[in-house]
Amino acid sequence: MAKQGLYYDEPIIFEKSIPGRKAYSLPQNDCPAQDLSSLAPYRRKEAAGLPEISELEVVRHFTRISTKNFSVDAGFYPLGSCTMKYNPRLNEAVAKLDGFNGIHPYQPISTMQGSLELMFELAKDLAEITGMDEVTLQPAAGAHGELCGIKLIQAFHEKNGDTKRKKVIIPDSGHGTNPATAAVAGFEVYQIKSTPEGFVDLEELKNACDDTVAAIMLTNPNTLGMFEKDIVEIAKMVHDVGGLLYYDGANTNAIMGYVRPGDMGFDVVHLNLHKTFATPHGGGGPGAGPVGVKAFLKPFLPKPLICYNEKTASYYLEYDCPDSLGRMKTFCGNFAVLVRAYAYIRALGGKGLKNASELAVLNANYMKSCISEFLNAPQAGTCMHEFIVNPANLKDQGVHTSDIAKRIIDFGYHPPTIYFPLIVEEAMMFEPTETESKETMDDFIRVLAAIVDECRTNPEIVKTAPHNAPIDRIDDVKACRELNIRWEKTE
Amino acid sequence: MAKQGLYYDEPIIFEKSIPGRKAYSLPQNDCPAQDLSSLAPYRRKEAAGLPEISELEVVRHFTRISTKNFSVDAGFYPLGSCTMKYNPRLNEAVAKLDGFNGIHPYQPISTMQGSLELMFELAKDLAEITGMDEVTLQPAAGAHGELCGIKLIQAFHEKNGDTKRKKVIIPDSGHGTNPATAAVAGFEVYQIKSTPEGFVDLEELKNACDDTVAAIMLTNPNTLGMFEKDIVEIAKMVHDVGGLLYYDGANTNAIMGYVRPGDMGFDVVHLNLHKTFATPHGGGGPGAGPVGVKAFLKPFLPKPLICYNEKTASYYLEYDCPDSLGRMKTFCGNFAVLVRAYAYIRALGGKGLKNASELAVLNANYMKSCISEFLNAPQAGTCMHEFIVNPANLKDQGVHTSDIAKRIIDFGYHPPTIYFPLIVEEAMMFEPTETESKETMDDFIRVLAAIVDECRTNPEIVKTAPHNAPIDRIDDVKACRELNIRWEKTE
Amino acid sequence: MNYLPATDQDIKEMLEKIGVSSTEELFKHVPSEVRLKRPLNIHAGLSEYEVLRKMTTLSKKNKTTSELVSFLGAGAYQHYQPLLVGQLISRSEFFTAYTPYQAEISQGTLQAIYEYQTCVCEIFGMDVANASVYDGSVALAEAINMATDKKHEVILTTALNPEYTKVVETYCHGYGVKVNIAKHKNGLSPVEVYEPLMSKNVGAIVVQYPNFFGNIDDIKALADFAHANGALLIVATSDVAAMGLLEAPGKLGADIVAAEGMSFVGPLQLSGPSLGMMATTNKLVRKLPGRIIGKTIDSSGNPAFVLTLQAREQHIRREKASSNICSNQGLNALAACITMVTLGKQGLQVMAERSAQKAHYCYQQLLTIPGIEPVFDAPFFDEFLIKLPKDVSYVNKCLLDEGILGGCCLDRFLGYYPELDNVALYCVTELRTKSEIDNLVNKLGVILRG
Amino acid sequence: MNYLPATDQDIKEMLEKIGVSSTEELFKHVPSEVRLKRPLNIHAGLSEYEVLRKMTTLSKKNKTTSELVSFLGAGAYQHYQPLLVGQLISRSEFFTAYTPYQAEISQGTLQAIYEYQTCVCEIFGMDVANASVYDGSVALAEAINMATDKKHEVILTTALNPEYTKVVETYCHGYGVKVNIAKHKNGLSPVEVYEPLMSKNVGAIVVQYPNFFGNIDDIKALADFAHANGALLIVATSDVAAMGLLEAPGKLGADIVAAEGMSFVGPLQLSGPSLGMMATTNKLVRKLPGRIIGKTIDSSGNPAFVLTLQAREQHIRREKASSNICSNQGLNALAACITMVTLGKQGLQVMAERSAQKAHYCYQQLLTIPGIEPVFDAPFFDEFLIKLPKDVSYVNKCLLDEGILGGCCLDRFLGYYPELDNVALYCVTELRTKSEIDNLVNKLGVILRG
Ligand SMILES: Cc1ncc(COP(=O)(O)O)c(C=O)c1O
Ligand SMILES: Cc1ncc(COP(=O)(O)O)c(C=O)c1O
Repeated sequence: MAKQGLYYDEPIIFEKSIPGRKAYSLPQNDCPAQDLSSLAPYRRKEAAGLPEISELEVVRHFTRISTKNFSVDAGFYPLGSCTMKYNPRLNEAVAKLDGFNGIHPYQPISTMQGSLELMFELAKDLAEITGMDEVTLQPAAGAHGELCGIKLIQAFHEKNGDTKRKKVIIPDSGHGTNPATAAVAGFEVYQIKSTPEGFVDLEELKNACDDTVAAIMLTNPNTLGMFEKDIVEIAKMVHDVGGLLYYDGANTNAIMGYVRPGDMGFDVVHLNLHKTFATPHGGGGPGAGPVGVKAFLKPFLPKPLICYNEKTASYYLEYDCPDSLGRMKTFCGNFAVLVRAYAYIRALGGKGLKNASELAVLNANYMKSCISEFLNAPQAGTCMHEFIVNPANLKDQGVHTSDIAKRIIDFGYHPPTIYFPLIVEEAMMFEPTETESKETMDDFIRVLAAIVDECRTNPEIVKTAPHNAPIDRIDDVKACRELNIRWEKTE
Repeated sequence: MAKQGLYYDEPIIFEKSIPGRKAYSLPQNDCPAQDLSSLAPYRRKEAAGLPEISELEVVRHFTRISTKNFSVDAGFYPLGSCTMKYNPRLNEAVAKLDGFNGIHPYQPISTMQGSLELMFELAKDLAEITGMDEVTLQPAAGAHGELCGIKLIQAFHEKNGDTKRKKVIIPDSGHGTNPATAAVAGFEVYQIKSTPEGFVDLEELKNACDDTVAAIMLTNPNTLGMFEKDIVEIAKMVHDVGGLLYYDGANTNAIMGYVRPGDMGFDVVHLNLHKTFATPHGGGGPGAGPVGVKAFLKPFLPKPLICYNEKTASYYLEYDCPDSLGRMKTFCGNFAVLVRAYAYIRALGGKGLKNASELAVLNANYMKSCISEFLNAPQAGTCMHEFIVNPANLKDQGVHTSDIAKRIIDFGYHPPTIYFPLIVEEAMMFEPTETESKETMDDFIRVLAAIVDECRTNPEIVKTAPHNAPIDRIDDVKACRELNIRWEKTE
Repeated sequence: MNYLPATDQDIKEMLEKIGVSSTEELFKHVPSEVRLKRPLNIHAGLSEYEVLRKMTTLSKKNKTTSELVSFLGAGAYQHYQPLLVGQLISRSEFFTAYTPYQAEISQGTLQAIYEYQTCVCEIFGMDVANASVYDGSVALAEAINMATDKKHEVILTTALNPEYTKVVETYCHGYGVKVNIAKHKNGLSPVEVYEPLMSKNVGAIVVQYPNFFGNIDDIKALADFAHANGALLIVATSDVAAMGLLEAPGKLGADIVAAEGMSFVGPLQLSGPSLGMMATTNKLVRKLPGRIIGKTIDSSGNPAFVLTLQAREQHIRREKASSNICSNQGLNALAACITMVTLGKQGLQVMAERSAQKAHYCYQQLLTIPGIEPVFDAPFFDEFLIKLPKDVSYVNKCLLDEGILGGCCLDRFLGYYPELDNVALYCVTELRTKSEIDNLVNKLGVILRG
Repeated sequence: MNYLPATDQDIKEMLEKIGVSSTEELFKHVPSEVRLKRPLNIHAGLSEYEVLRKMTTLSKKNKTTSELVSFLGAGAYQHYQPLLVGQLISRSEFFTAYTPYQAEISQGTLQAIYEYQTCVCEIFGMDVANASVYDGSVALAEAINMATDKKHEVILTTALNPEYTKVVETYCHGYGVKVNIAKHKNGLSPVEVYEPLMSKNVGAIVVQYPNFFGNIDDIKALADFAHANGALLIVATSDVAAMGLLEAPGKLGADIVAAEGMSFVGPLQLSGPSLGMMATTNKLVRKLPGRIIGKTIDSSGNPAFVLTLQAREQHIRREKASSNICSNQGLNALAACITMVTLGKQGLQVMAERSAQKAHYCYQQLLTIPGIEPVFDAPFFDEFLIKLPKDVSYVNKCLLDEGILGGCCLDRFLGYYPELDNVALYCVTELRTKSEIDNLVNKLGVILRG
């Protein structure tokens, strides 16, 4: 399926700079010349060393380097926990609509009613999907949503004078952003060990539960792709000691229309619109991490709130929120991401969203059934939208998960997420998503089986992979040791 | 510079079809069901065998196969006679402006004033650039423009009752579309031999000139990239016997702002907007081949004319043209191409257009100077925007122009036009265009010199090239012999 | 802005290498008496932002179907266009490449056009197709040329799109082919209208399917008639979407299909985006004009695509070529290919079915308006004629004030249809909604009463 | 529409393989008491065309700078954005990829972001930069976090964008850092305003450059002051275009730069497209949060790029990470990189110079209007304050009727600037024309007279 062809060794663009070249084109200054002597003391002595390139060369450079990227549009990208589903072209088109572009955040509210209505409606839909009462769209990504959510909980406890609540419980299966977020928000992280099956250990949880608990942060389905079947009990235990439940919504693609975090007992939830709601990942953002809360937390939401005035039948931004946690960022969120998510929800409708989750889970279980025939699947039984395997059965060959991952590349596929969650040794986490076809999965499974065969018959080829990629295996140790994180002229 | 990387063997899309898959999405029928029994006898027995594919797979398929194309954005494309200059992104943006899209050709004139104004202004600018009095934008490409132009000349002679004029003179250096056009228009083609230097042989021309001459079709600079210095005399000779002069404007990129066909004595000219005016070539069109004429030919232009009414200060389409040659196609031309050309002219302005030609000619002469050091340049001296070399100096090695062309591919460049014009043996025609930088040309020259070296040291590698492309050398003989021009299920 | 990379230093070095002292010297062969001695009279160049502003302003002088609800067809149709099409053809690998002369680095375009050819064959039920010509009318002219190398007459009818007729006449003048135009009969072109003009000089008869009035002829009967008289049947189609419902012309005996593929290319732009589709039988393949992509192998035996049968074309055959066409409508063919693939087997049917349903609903509703009369009673697809009690142009003007583009006024063809006075040609595709149709009916009722 | 490829047959086969009889069975672990037993209360799905229509209608309820002439800045600026940027970032190789975890198939993103980091370093004169954070305000919060691992106070001034101040306060609450806010003095933040709040607990002082009022502070003096007190100087910039004219903060002693890169990303969209730029010195590189791209080699020794210094990050360090950030603003960073490269050395200067020129022209013209008064007399870049004799909101409403977006009314910050009553913050970039400025002056004159 994948084979060799023509690529370019494209130099760093600074190396292509030729003094006097230009790609820019700016309107002339048609105003009478002004005396800018007041600026003289502040003027730059030396112009910024940006490269000087012709327009064609700019286009060529980025076009060429782009071809060295793997992407969803190029092929199957079963990167677990990232929900690399198809990014509908409809969404790209609506994000570029004239009427959504060229809007200053401070222009009069009357001139941005369309964008406000969109955000208002989107928040409403997300509240319905998550079973929450209110949603803020401000956070720019999942981790940002987590911080917003944890700070909401913090503001709530503080408002109640409940200042001893310094502890946030996080299972050891949790994503790195969970403990990092709790720490950034000023909490102590209380990590609890998972059961051998990867679930929350109720015993451990019980030990952790006391009146210093501010919250527990959970992903459900968890990062092993399994549904925390004890969730009702967990919620009760935490609530009983006065703690709140935070839902890391990275895995929402498994449950839409089936079960809602709000109904499971969560008080706060963030969503990753760039996962569940099909907005493109952009090579690492921008995403959006809207946060939903139960009604009692509404007063603490970040400013401004997007509100609707029934009387004037118009939308407005509410800044007067005395108990608000403050602000997570300037303005109201990554609007371009919100537009896409809105379009996605409109296209699918309630039923379509449920279908999406249904087939995401079906695809994952299908792949798990097939792959566990030749790789070790530590979690037995039904998974949700993703699952974990590892090469425990290949230990004798000295082949690691990273080797298999790199070898997958040679066949034109993206590797799974590897070495996460940390609690599974040599984890490979596959998330096919619902937009991939059975043939694609079948071919991928065939490839993976063949690689597993290779591990036995020709492990060298696996350990030295990739052989078919734009570059050979990367030396990341050197990258850290001999730090070179910017181009310099002298180089 | 070029090297190997990952490609996909992408099957023909019909082979990926799975019954029941769908990528389409159409509004429901919200009208009461109608009785369509009147249509029953005409209904299709079997649905058209289009493939059934998911939306993601459609996107992936075309994304993947696209990567097997070479393009201007990927690299230097010195394809002579085709003016593969940079296609400015500005032009793409304006072509997609909302206001230019969603306009039915028959909607009221009052609702298409913007598009009409654009066409009117564009025609005016093209008239100025070519030194003609009137321009029609109807023809869809160069050859279509030629046909339009030759039919204008035909209409003129017929109007004059000059029915004996059956002969169109064309130098043997002319592009294939010239004789083909004359023939399609019902003329006899009278081919004249060029001088050894590739110019019009005045002696030959004289012999051809008589009262049966309808026209002469010329390219100037000619297809060898040389300026016909005797053009004034040529014009006089043809005009003296009552013939008209047709200018094949494919090479206009050499002369903008320097010399105009109208001033050289031409009566009719076509332009290739997809060459000189930077509109993209689209993998083979759509282009545009506007035709300019001297005032006396205006009555014969194809319908409709785009006119301006001073009184109402509005544009309109004039259909009432009794002497018109008729129509070259439906409606008014390839509008999307016209918009781009208009933007290009606005961006460059008169001076910029002249600069473009100046540097196109400079680049060509520079490359010619360099390349003629190691390949044979049959035309000595200064060229215009393109030039010809051949491997006459490599005859002993048994290497052909096509071999060198294929070997160029291995280094990430597009080969020149080869085996055209027919009058130069083993011709390689290079047209760098003005938008390429000196470094690019220098690297290309270095590569070409290295290939010429290879022809002596390792001719096999040249004769079996390409080695670095998505496919190896094509078998075009088999393609003709075992004709397979569509996919079939049984295959 | 001018997109020129050359710096002063570059220019200096290049001039040195060439051995001239200025670029001016490079133009020395241009006789001074014809040199342009003044600057071009063209406005000074603008920056990118200024051009964009200027052209945005210009574009806003238009009114588009994003604000107007259109019932116009008559050769240009507003069907659903998948948004992925515009985005995929904007990949510079496609749009900044040229004709795939070098097959080894053009497999993207080549494979896509091979797939396009297959789609065209499939929708028309024909054996083979070419890579496109300029538009539907030129496709028809080229088709007639294919059919008249031995014989020198062709028969059309007035039920053929008048613009196509004009183009055919223009081309046939050069071909030396006599164009006979039969009168339609009640909006159809049955055998009997061709019969009086039939002779052994006739190389082909042409029928539009559905015809210009939206009506559907008996193609099989025409094919039999043509063949019985030693002529070919050329079927012209101006809305390819109809092939989702109507029997494929190839199945009914058509020898050549000439179609306008615009419906599958992109939004209408006053003129274009046109696409001439041509398909024919295996027997006639070597007469087919224009580019054709073939499947073959490379030197390693892998499947690959290439331009084929080039011996028919002008760059080799010159004045003996089957046509003078060189560049075609490549990117539009690609767009149509992607549209057809996106629609797929089901989608094309659904599109056609819903168009027909909605058009018939609209027709029935319009006929309820007092004063509006049917014109023909032939079966139609998604276009139909109605006769109005008032001047169509006047009515359309009133409709425009309501944001509606009324049906095409046949008067625009300047006396070509004297029998069809005050007649409008309405088109209703799958994109029209019930409320848009009801609103039309409503407004039209008011206008006609007023 | 739902983008689902699975056919009934596929589903059947998959269920069989899994060994369950229905997809419902796959959800058996979900306790039934929490299952959603009704359909989601979300409108039924629409077709692509319908969503496009609906959202087009929605978008038309906005008024954009394509019809309005904007003099708004205050943290979001309308500068020239090369059209190639939007087209290049629309290449699906870029936008449908994720964080470049697998370097071997992510060299496109990796190289681009390495180039982005270099551009950021160059414009600010700093040693190193990261791959972006969410926006300028978060960049500032993160910068303060970098500067306060040993000390627990920071000093801002009221000349810092009030939204940034709010975000900083929100973050610092969690960091356990005390935020001291000094009052600006005549629109500037000289050393003397920080001095009273300085102590050995202060990890950093923050200055905006140019500041929220458009004025330019003496960065060098502040750096010296900070360093003399064992603190770092953090420079915040909300309009990166200013770096085409102003001395690079790195050259003046800044330790960390936190900037909003929105000006270089794309058209303003009510909120976004934001881009938090962070740059610092070599000394502080290991404290820098977020992704960082490094250059290295592959196993064949060829140059290659990779995510580096990952040991700082949350997925490895968890609660000890330098920040919780994971996804950043990747595609926006790419866009900014392309913009910076397109502007190049000259273009950035030209942009800044023309902005300053036009802003000063506008300022002078506005001051000719009776009743309008200057507020500060500090040197400014392309934003400035004016005091109006009427309520700014009222005036702006009148201007809106004329198609003009007047300067930002400082009242919107709810009492944050009690001293600046009836004051508007005007911004004039290189995109404004003389006639637009003259028109503003003209209309404002009329409004104020009226
Ligand atoms: C389980 C989980 N939580 C949180 C995040 C953080 O999301 P983001 O990258 O949008 O900040 C991720 C992202 O990969 C995740 O997988
Ligand atoms: C000299 C010359 N004339 C005419 C043409 C025909 O132009 P088009 O392909 O636009 O029909 C070409 C195209 O290559 C050409 O090079």
